[in-house]
Amino acid sequence: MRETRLRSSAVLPWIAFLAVALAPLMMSSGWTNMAILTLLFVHLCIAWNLVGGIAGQFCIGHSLFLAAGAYTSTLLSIHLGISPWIGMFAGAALAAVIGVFIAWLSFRYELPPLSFALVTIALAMLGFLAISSIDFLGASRGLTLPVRGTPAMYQFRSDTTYYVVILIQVIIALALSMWLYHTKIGLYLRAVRDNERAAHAIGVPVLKYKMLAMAISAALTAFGGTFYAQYLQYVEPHTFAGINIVIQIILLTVVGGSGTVWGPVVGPLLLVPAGEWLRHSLGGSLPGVHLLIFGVLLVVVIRFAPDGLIGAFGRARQAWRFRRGVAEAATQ
Amino acid sequence: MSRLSRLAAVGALALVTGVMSVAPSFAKDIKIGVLMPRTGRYAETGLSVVRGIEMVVKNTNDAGGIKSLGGGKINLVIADNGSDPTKTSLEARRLMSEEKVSFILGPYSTPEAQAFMPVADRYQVGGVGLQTTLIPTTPYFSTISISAEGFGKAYADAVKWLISKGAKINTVAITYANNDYGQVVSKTAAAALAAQGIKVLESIPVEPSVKDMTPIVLRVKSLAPDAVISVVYFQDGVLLHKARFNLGYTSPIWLGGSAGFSDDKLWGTLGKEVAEKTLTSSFGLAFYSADGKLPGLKDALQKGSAAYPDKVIDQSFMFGVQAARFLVQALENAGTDDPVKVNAAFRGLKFKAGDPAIVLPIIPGDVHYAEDGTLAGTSAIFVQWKDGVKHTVYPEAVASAKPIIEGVK
Amino acid sequence: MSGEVLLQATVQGLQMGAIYALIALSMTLIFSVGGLLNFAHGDFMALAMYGALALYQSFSLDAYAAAPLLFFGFFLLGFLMFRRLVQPVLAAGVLAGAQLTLGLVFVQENFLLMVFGGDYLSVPTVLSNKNLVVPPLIMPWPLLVGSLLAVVLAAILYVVLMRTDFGRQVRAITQNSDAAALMGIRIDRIQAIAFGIGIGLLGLTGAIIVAQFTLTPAMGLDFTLIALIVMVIGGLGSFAGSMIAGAIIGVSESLGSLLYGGTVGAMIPYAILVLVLLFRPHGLMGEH
Amino acid sequence: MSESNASSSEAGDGEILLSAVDISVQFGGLKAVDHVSLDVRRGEIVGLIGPNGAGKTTFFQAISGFVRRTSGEVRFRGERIDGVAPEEICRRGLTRTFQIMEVFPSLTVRETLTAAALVRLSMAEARKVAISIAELVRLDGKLDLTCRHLTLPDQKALEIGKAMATQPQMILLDEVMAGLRPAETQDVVRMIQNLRDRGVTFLVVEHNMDVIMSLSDRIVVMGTGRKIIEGAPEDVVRDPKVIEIYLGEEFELA
Repeated sequence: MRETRLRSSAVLPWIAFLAVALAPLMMSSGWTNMAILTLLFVHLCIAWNLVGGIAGQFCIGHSLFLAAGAYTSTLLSIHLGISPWIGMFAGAALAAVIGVFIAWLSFRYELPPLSFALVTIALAMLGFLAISSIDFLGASRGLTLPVRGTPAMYQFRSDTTYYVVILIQVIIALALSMWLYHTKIGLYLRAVRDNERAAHAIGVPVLKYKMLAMAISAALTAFGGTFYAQYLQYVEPHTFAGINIVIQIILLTVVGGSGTVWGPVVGPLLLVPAGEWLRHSLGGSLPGVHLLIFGVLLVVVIRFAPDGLIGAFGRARQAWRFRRGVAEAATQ
Repeated sequence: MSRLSRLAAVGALALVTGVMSVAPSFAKDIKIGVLMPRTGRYAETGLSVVRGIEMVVKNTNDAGGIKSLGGGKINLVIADNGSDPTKTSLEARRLMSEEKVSFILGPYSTPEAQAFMPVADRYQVGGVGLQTTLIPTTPYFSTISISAEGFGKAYADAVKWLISKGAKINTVAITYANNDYGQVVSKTAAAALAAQGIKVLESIPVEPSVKDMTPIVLRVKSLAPDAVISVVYFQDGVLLHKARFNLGYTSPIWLGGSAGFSDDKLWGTLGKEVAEKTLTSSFGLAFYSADGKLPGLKDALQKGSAAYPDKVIDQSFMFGVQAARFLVQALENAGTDDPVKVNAAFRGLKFKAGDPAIVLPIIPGDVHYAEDGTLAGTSAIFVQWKDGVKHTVYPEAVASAKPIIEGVK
Repeated sequence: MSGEVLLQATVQGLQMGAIYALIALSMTLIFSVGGLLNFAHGDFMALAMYGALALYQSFSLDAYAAAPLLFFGFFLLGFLMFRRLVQPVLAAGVLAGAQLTLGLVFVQENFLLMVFGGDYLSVPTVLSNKNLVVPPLIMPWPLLVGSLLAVVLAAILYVVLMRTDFGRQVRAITQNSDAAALMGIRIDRIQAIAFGIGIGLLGLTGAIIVAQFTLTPAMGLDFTLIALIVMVIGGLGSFAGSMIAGAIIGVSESLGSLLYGGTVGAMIPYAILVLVLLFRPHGLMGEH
Repeated sequence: MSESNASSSEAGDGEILLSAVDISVQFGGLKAVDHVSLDVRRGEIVGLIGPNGAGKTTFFQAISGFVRRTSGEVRFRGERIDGVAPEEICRRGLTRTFQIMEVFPSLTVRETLTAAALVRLSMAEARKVAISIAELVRLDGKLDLTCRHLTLPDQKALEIGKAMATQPQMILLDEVMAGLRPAETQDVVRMIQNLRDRGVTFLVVEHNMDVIMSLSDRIVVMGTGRKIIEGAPEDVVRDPKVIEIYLGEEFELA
């Protein structure tokens, strides 16, 4: 009984997710683009959630990893003609190294709470300023990828193919995050998030696991960066190294429910299309009004469901079960 | 108060247009995308551009539409790119694949154009960049503005001209906004100046988000150059002039641009006191000046202030007008709404000097599109301010006033 | 590089530093009573600056005269906002609080964009474009007055926190809120007042420095980052530390720009922050 | 009660498991722990008592690696463990509980116990151990409840269970009885005795004299950072020095 319920509760979200995710394949191509953007954010949110949610370390430096993925694959492709399919692994490796280094720098000593956020924000700003001034990286103007038009070089004629690529990436990331969540790594990371002292006491090597979380999260983010760069066919510091995108990733995850498996999926899945819809319907009328509404929406969700939509949903379901339980008890 | 009522009006308008866009369109109408920033950094500029475009389209439609298409009307599909390259790419895809537009007016800035070009290339729908200072890498993208390289050269040319007017310039210092535009302009200018035998003492990068320009001006001052070139935007330009004023450092010949020296609102923002001390003796690089002698410009100014009596008719507005007038002519020439043909017609545009379609003073003579999609026959202009009004002083062919040069009578 | 130029840049940097320090102090106040890391800090100040602009446009009220008004207005705003918005979210943890303020950044920036547009705007005041010349130094009055007032306000805040009952209660909460509650301090009330004062100070700061800056809706984040940097470098909760850190950042930014160009100047504060966090994680004057 | 005392007197003859020699901890000018030495033999339950501020918890922290000691040496199973990270100490078989509840609020009971067991075991084994430990600490009915929803006694039980799940040879208990009602306290006491019978050694800091007297084989009394006396429970209670230091805080001896 319990086993079957567990299984259905693990499978149902997947079915729902795939239904939503696959729908654009049957729609016009305009939808495909929005779906690609949405899935890209799902991917990035899942990646950030590993460190920011599950491990509870408020990292604002993910723009560095995004940039590592985007720039490494792009530069390798432009200068050495290496396919981004290979370049993305180089980008991920670089990102992982940067991530581990940042984690090691920040977590060697017990710093005051939220210091990690500050270290990462400062490193992100330094990275942005550096990338914006280095000629080899295209400086502020960025780099445009040469049109090669072959799938072997990560370029496709149809947007649907890009869509399939990011969908596969998301499924891999989601499966990875689900698997991690319940294995030793996930359990240890959640223990660290909940209570670092107690985690020490039960033998969790806290520093090592924080570094591990950063490595995985950074590498995943870099894969997203590679996809994004190849999809747009150009890289540029504001998009790929600015902290704006990190703030977006954080807010989308938080609204969905950070620290949960499905939160970083639900947040962008609902809000990215909603944001785009707002922009389409209001963006042309008064500057900023759609973002204002969007911002108010975010604040309202954070205010009334600090644990995100997933948390609110869980509470609602518990309340419903409780009420049903009471009703059943009454009838007996 | 007026903001609120405007909000309500705009909201209502948005609703109405939203409903209208569902209605079936008539066969001969041409769908044209407008891809401009309406939010974000360049929002104000983008809105002004769109006003210019809307005015031309309305005039054209009122006057019987596109004649070669049997009087087909132009339908604008206006999209917001949030001043963001990524959104530009996504919106461009939407306009091309979903809205099936025949051509896109926009995007606005260089990074946006860079995101736009691969999309245009893939869907084979043309676009025209307004303030894009790059050289297009696809046949489906053209520009109206001068390239950053062109601006860099323009500064060097202006220095040469100043020397010919009797200015003593042996050394130059450059400050530039540390972004795509500033980097390219300063590099080209430095190279061109060096080729002219003028010593470039230093090129100083400045973050466009700088909060105080005093240290930069101090650095320039310590270099003691004969002339200074400052590639600045509006905000850093304002800070630059304030710092110059505060430090009393107004002696060298100062060239700069663009918005930070020639934006229509600059005088008012600086205030008379500062502006008189700094702007009157400076040479501001500009794309546009209302004192241009072109007949098309006078016409557009008149119609613009009639259509938008409570708005400033500025450079951005005129860029919108220019892009739209080019497009109208291209559609007439193409006689079809097929995107590939419309784009070819756009690239094939040719105008004689004085054609009423020409409104921008940077296009003084005959003009056509070069192979690379840049407008051949453009040249930057330099303005000087006097009592809050800009006067074109260079090139002399379009000048409306004599230059005032420090140290030259 | 002549000594004169270096001196000028140093003085300029010190003046900017005093302003940074004041912004960081209000951030410290907010952080220390509730543990809220306020990413919308600079945006509140931007809001105040636009408020000064609106008051000038509507009533020709000079920004310096509007300063007290903005202080009270923003105090109320902060007080109510704490009660209705911040406190319930903080109950879910400091992380949720920080995330809330990220959302507020969105709201405020776009509110300003909607109402005032994206143009750069400036607010004329009685002091605009006037300089105090003390050869060889030239000091713009708006910056000079802004920085002096910043020092005075910081001193007043210090006295209030050290010498008044309110201040003692705030410090008690900062050190140990459970113990403070046992001592009968009404924590939520004191927190709301302190939060109100923090935001109110931003209203005041915005008004007294508005003449020095050009306004744009997205200007807030830069000030937030500078305030964070100064707060952390100075050591959380240390007033003297914030003043010193403000001076360090202001001067290093100014000298960095002067000696190595604007990009290096912009990078210096972040580099200092990273170094301090790594080698003196509790700041220059932080207690631990 | 007397029954447990009888069994404990036999238990004290094993090897020395934990040996703290001359431990001092200094915070600024304050000497929180002042040259305290203590040996615990395998299978013993040693009680550590003393009035508030006596330095019990700091001593505790120093042994378990959470506070850096100023001087002295700690050996566990003959190996030095001072300066070793707490997670490594735990790996070697010495773990601790916390005075203020330190649960993982968002983890379930099952997850908490599994996480603790993982220090030595594979995931599959840890899951099994978690269930058996839950039975041991009587949380088997609440395996899938998140810890933040547990009652105080359940949290205390989990605190012990968590320590137990790491399969330690010795547990340092820091005031696990605080805030419990008498009946609940008895439950916890039985739990500890039960564990000792399985070979676990305990060092217990406790305020509740009733509990400590009945539980401990040996009692160490600390006052103002120093060790005052050490001995059998009944001897310690009668010692005038102990009565003296406790009188300061109007403590009633039961």
